[in-house]
Amino acid sequence: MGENLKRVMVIGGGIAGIQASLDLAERGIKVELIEKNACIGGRMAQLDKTFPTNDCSICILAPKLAECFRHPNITLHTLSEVKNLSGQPGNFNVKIFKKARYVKADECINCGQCIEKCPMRVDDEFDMKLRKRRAIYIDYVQGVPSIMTIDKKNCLFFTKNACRICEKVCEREAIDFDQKDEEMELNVGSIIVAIGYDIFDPKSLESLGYGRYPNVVTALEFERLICASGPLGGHLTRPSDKNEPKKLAFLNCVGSRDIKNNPYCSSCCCMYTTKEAMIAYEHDNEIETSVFYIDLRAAGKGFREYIQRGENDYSITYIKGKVAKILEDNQRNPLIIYEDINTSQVKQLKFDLVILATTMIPKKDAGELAKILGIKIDDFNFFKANSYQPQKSSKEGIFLCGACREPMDIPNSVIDASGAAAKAAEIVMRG
Amino acid sequence: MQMVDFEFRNELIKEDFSLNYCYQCGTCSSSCPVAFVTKGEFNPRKIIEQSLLGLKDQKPNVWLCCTCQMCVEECPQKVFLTEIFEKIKNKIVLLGEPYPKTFKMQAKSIIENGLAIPLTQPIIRRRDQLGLPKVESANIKELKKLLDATDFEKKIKIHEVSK
Amino acid sequence: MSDEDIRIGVFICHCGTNIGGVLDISELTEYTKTLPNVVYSAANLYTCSEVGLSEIRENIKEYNLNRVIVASCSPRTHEPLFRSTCQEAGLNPYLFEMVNIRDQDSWVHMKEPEKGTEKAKDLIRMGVYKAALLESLEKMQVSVTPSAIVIGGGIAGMNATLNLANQNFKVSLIERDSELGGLIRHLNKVYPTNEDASNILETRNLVESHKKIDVYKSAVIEKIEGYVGNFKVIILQNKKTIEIEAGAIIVATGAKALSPEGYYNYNGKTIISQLELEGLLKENTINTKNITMIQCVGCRNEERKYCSNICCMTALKNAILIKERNPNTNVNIIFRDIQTQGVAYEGYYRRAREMGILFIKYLPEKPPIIKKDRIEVYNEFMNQVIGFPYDLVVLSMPLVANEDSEQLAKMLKVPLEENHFFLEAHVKLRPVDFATDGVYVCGSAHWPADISEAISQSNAAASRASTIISKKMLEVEGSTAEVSTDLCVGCEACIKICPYSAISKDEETDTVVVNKVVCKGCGVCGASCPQNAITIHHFTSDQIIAEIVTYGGGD
Amino acid sequence: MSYSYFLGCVIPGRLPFLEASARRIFEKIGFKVGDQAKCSCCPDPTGAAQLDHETFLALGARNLCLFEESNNNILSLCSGCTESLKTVKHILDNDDEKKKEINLKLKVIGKTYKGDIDIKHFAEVLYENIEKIKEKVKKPLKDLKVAGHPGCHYLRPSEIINWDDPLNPKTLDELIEATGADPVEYNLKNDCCGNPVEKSDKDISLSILESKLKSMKEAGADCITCVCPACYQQFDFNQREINKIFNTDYNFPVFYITELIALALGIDTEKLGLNSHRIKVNDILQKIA
Repeated sequence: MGENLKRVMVIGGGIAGIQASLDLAERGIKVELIEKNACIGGRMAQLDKTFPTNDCSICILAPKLAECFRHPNITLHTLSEVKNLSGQPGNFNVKIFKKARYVKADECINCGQCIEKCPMRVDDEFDMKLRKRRAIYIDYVQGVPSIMTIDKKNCLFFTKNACRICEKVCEREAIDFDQKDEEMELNVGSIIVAIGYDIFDPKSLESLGYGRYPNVVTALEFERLICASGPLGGHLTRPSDKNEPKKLAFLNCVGSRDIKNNPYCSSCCCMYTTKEAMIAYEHDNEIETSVFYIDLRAAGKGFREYIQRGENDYSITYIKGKVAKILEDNQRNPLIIYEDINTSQVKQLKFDLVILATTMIPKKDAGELAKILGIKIDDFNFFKANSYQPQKSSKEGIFLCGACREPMDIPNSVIDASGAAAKAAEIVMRG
Repeated sequence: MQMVDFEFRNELIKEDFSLNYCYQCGTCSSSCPVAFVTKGEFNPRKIIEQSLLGLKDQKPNVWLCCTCQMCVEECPQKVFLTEIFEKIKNKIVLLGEPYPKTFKMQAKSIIENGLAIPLTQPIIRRRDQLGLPKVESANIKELKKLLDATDFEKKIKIHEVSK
Repeated sequence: MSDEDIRIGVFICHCGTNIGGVLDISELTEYTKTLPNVVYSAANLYTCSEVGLSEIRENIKEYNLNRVIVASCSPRTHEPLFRSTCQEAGLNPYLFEMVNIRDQDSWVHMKEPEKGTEKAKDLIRMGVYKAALLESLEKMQVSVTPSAIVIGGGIAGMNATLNLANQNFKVSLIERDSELGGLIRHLNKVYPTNEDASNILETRNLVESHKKIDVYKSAVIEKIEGYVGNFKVIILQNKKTIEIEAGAIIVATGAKALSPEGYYNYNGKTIISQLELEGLLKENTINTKNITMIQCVGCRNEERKYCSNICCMTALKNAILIKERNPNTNVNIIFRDIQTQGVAYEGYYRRAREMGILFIKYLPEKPPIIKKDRIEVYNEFMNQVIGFPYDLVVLSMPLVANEDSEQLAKMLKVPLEENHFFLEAHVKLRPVDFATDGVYVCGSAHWPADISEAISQSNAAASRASTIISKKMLEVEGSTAEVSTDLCVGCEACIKICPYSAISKDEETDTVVVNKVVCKGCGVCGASCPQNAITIHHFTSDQIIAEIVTYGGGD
Repeated sequence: MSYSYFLGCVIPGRLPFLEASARRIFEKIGFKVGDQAKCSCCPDPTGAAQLDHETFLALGARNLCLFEESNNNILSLCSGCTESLKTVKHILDNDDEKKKEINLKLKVIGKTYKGDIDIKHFAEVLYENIEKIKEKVKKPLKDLKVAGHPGCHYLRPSEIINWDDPLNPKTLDELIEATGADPVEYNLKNDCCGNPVEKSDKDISLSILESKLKSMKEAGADCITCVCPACYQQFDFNQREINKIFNTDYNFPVFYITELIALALGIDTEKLGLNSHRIKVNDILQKIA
C-alpha cells in the first residue's frame, strides 16, 4: 500500500473523533479530520462537568483539542461535510464540501474586536439558544481552531449587502468576504464515522409542559445554565424569575424506553442526572434534589458507588417512578404528580426547577451520510454496528465510534474511538 | 402471602397481550385522575402488576376506572390499560361476581327501551317546544333477538339481585 | 546563568469563571509585575486555548523570556501542553513552571475571595522564586521493541492480539490455561444475537494460525522487567523458562464468577448458578416447569458495592432460551434494577417481557426466601409478600477479580481499585491506559464486561499499545532522580522504597544507580536518602527551599 | 355521502336543548344533516361495554348497519357515542375474524356490517367549518373567559379517535376563539370530568369534578364549555352538591360549544332553550349582550 493510503478519514470532531484521530496520528498514520461545525469539541465541550470524577469537562478536553490542532499527522477540515464516496477499502476517494469561513485562518488572532462590533444577534446553538451570539463568532471561547467564522445566513453583508463593520474593525485584515465554498477530494485507506448525536426535543411530550413552562428545562440546557462559561456565568437561577432554585427534580427516561418515541435506553441519563444534581449541590448546599427513575442504571466502573454518594452526601433522593404529568402553580413553580411506590399513593410535589433527561437520538443527517457512505442504519437511524465487533460498520473499511452507533457515555466513546482507530489501522497497515 | 397463579396470569395475558410489556414505571398512576383523588386507592399500576402476577384472590376495584384513557396515551410501553380493565370487568361479570348495580340498571333499560335513558313524556313535550323532530327508537324485538344471540342477559345475570 | 539574565513571564488564567469568578485577576497581574525577574505578566481568559498558547509563544519571543509560569489549573492535566508550547517557542520545556491557583485556591476558597487572592499571590510568588532556579533538562530517547505481549487468552486478549498482529506487529499471547478462550468456553449462547458461543471462539483459530503471533499456553508469568518500549516478561512453560521482549503489554486476564457456595442454600442441583445453567442448556438437559432466577446475588451489598454489569443480560438470555425451547415453562426473574443500556439490550429486555417472562423487583433488605415448596419474596410493586413454586433456582453471581490480580499488578507496577479490578489512568479519558506507560488493560480485568464490551476495549487497548510500538524511539521524562556517587553509602533504602523499581545497586562501586527511563521523578528516594545523596531534577532542594523561604517558612 | 345525526341516549332523553343548538348552527352554516331512525344506545362505552364486549360490538355494529343501509355517514352529538362507534368500526375493520363473528350475530336480524361509512364527532365537523363560522359570527362573545373541557372520549384513545392531540388538544379552544371568546389555559384541562365513575362511586366522581372546577377557577374562567352530554351533566348538575360537600362556591354556567356558537351567530336565545340549564346563564348573556 502506498504511503499516501496510510491515511484515515475521521468524520466528526467530538471527543470520539478526536480520540480516534490522536491515536491514529500517534500510531504514525495520517488523519483527515472532518468537522461540520466551525470548531471541534462536540457535545463534551458543552458539558459543565463529567461523571464519575466530576472533572471540569472543557478542562480535560481542551488539551486534546490543542493536541489535535497541532499534531503534524492530523489535518483539520472544519465547516466541512462529506458529499460523495467512491473506491474500495484501502483506497477510498472522498469528496468533501467545505464552506467558506470568510475569515482568513492565518490572520485571525481571535481578538474579539469584530464580535464586539457586529450588530446582529443570533440564537447561540452552543449555549442551547439560551443566549445570543453575533453573526461573526466562535462556537465557544476555548474553541479550536480559535478563529472567527462568519455565519452567512445571518450576516448583514450577505443578507442585505450592508454593514461590513467586522472588516473595518479587524486590524489584521482577516475578514475576507470573497472566500468561496470549496470542493476537494481526499484519498484515504479507511474511514471512521464519529458524528455523535442529537437531543430529543421534549416539546412533543405535551404533558411535561416543556416549552410552555419556563422552569422546565432539558439536561443539556441545565449544563449550560450551571456552567461557569454559560449564559448565567455559573450562577444558577431559574428562567422564570431569576431566583435561586432550591428544590430540583430530574426526570429520567424523557423520550427514551418509550416505544412511542425512542424505545431504547439512552444509557447515560441515570448517571448524568446524578452528576448535575451533585454540581447543583456544590453550587448551593441548600439545594435538594429528587431524581425520578424507572431502573437506576449504573453498571459502569464506580457508578453504583457514585449514586450512593449522591444519596449520602448531596441531598439527592431517588424516587422510583416515571412522571406522566407536570403542572404549574401561579408562581410558575412546576408541580410534579407522581406515584410514591412505597405507599402506592399518588402525590403532588412542588419544585423550583425541573430538568428533563432527554434522550440521545441519532444526528438529523445520519441517514443521509449512511447513504453517501453506503453503510447500514438500524431501525432508529443509528449506524448499524456488528454485534461482536462493535466498531465495524456494515461495510468493510468503514468504522464507527461513539454515540452515532448507540447512546453511550464519554469513557465508552473514548474506548470506542481507540477501538475504531485500531480497526482502521488494521486496514491501512496490514502486511 | 399470595401465591402467583400462573394459569390465571396466562389467561389474562391471552386476553390482552400488551399486559406483558409493563415494566412498572408508574406513568399510569401518575396520569390517573382517579388515583390522584383517591390517593392511590385506585391504582392502575398495581392492577396491572396484580394481573401479571395472577393474584387471583385479590379483587381490585376495577370499576373505579373512569375510562379516560390518559394512562393508555401516556404509557411508554403501549399497555392498553383501559382495555385490560374492561376485560377484567367482563370476566368478573361472566363469573357472576358482584358488580355495581348502576351498570345493571343501564343494561336493563337498553334491553327494555333500546336506550340507556328512555324518552319520557315531559321530554317529548320539551322536544316539541324546541321544534325538534320525533325520536323513533329501535325495534325492541329486533334488539332482543340480537341480545339473545350474544347471550347478554345470561352473561350479565340480569335477573339476579345485586348488592 | 546569573540573576540578571533571568526573564520570567507569568500568564494568569481566568479559566472562565473557575478562577476569574473568585480571585481578583487584575490585582494578581499587577502584583506579579512587582516580583523579581518578572518581565511580563498578563491574564488570559483560557490560557490553554489556542489564543492563550499563541500568546505564550509570541511573548517568549517578544520579551525574550527564558522562564515561563502559568498560574492556572492542575499540572496533572495541563503541564504537558504548556511545556510543549514553550518548546515550540524554542524554550527548554523544563524552564516552565505551573502554579495551581484553581484546584488549590479558587475552588476551595470560593466563599472567601479576598483571602483566596492573597493565597494566590503567595502561590505565584513561590512559583516565581522556584522558576528562577529552574534548569534545562533533556528528555532521554529510548529505542522501542516493535512487538507486544498480551496477558490472558480470553476473548479480550485474543482479539487484542489479533488486531495488533493484523497491524503487522509481532505479538506474544500468554495464557495460564491449557487452551485459549477463557470464560466463553463455558457459555452456551451469546447475547444479543443468541448464536452459539462457539462462533465467537472461532477467533482462536485465527490467533493460533497467525504467523505474527506466538501463543504460550499453560504459561505462568514469573517476572516482568523493563519499561515502556522495552519490557521483558519471563514465563514458565512446561518447566521451561522463556524470556519474551516487547514494547508494550496488554493486560486481559479477565475475571471469574463468584462462587455460589453459601448463597441461598445453593446445592448445585435445584439451586444452581447462572454459569451452571449455561452448562445445562448446552447439554439440553433442562426439563422443569418453574424456574426462578435471582439477580445481584453477592453484590450491590456492603461487601461488594458494585453492579456486575453483565448479569441482567445473561439472565435475560437464558430466560429467553428456556422460553423458546418450551413456552409453557414459567420463568421468573427476581431483580433490583434491570441493566439493559442502549439500543439492542433494551430491545432484548422488551422481547423477554413479550415472551411472558415474569419480572419481580425485590429490595436488598427483603431478599427472597427459598422455602421447601416455594420462593417467597416481598414485592415492592405490590407492597406485599408473594410466593411461587419452583423446581429450579438460578443464582446470578457477579464477576469478581481474579485472586492473582494483585500479584500481576505488583509485577507490572500498576494499581488495583478497591474491588481488585485493575485501575486505569483516568476513568474518563484514559479508560484503557495505566498510569505506567506502555501497559494497557481491557475486558473484565478492568471491570465486568460482556463480549461486545470486551472486544471493543481490546481493540482500544491494541490501539493504545500501537501508539508506542509503532515508534522507533520514545522520549521519556527528563525530570528524574540522580545519585551522587560521592555521597551515596549504598544503604539501599531508596531501592526498597522506589515504587517503579527504577533503582539498583552497582555492585562494583557499592553505590546505587537510577534507571532514568523507568524513573518517574516522584521523589520518594530523595526524601528517604539519609545521606542527601539524591537530587530530584526539577524538584531540587534549592528550588523547594526557595519556595518555602519566600512563603515565609524558612530563615 | 351525506351525514345523519346519531343522537344517542342522553341528549334526546335528557338534554334536548343541546340538540336544538346543534341543529340551529348546522342549518346556519349550511351543513345539511339528516335524521336516522331506529338507533339504539351506541352502547355506552363506560357502561354496557364494561359488562360484555361482544354485546358492545353487536349493538354498535347494528347501529352502523342502519347508517350503511340508508347510505349516510354518522354525525354524533356525543363524545361517548363517537368513541363507541369508532371503536366498533376500528375493531371490525381491522379484525376479520371478529367481523365474521359479529356478522354471524347480526345475521339473526338480517343485517351485515360492511364498514363503508364514516363517523364524525359534531365538533370535528364544526372545526372543519371554522372559517365559515367565523364569517357568520354576528355577536362576538368579547371578553368572555371560557374554560374549554375537551373531555376524554372526544380525544382518546387517539389511535381510534384519530383526531386532535390527545394530550394537548387545541380544536375546542380554537372553536371558542372563533366565537370571539377567550379560551383560558388551566392545569387540569385535559383531565376527566369524573362522570363515568359516578356509576361506581359518586364521591370519587365529585372529587375529580372538584379538582377540575378548582383549576378552572384559579385560571379565572367565567363559564365552562364542553362537547359531550355526559360531561355537560357532570358540570351543570353537580356544582351545587360540590359546594355543599367541599364548602365552595362554584357557579359556572355550562355551555355546549354549539350553544356558544349559536350565541355568537346571533341565533335567538328563545330557540336554544337556555332556560333549561341548571346553573343560570343570565349573567353571561348580559355580559355578552
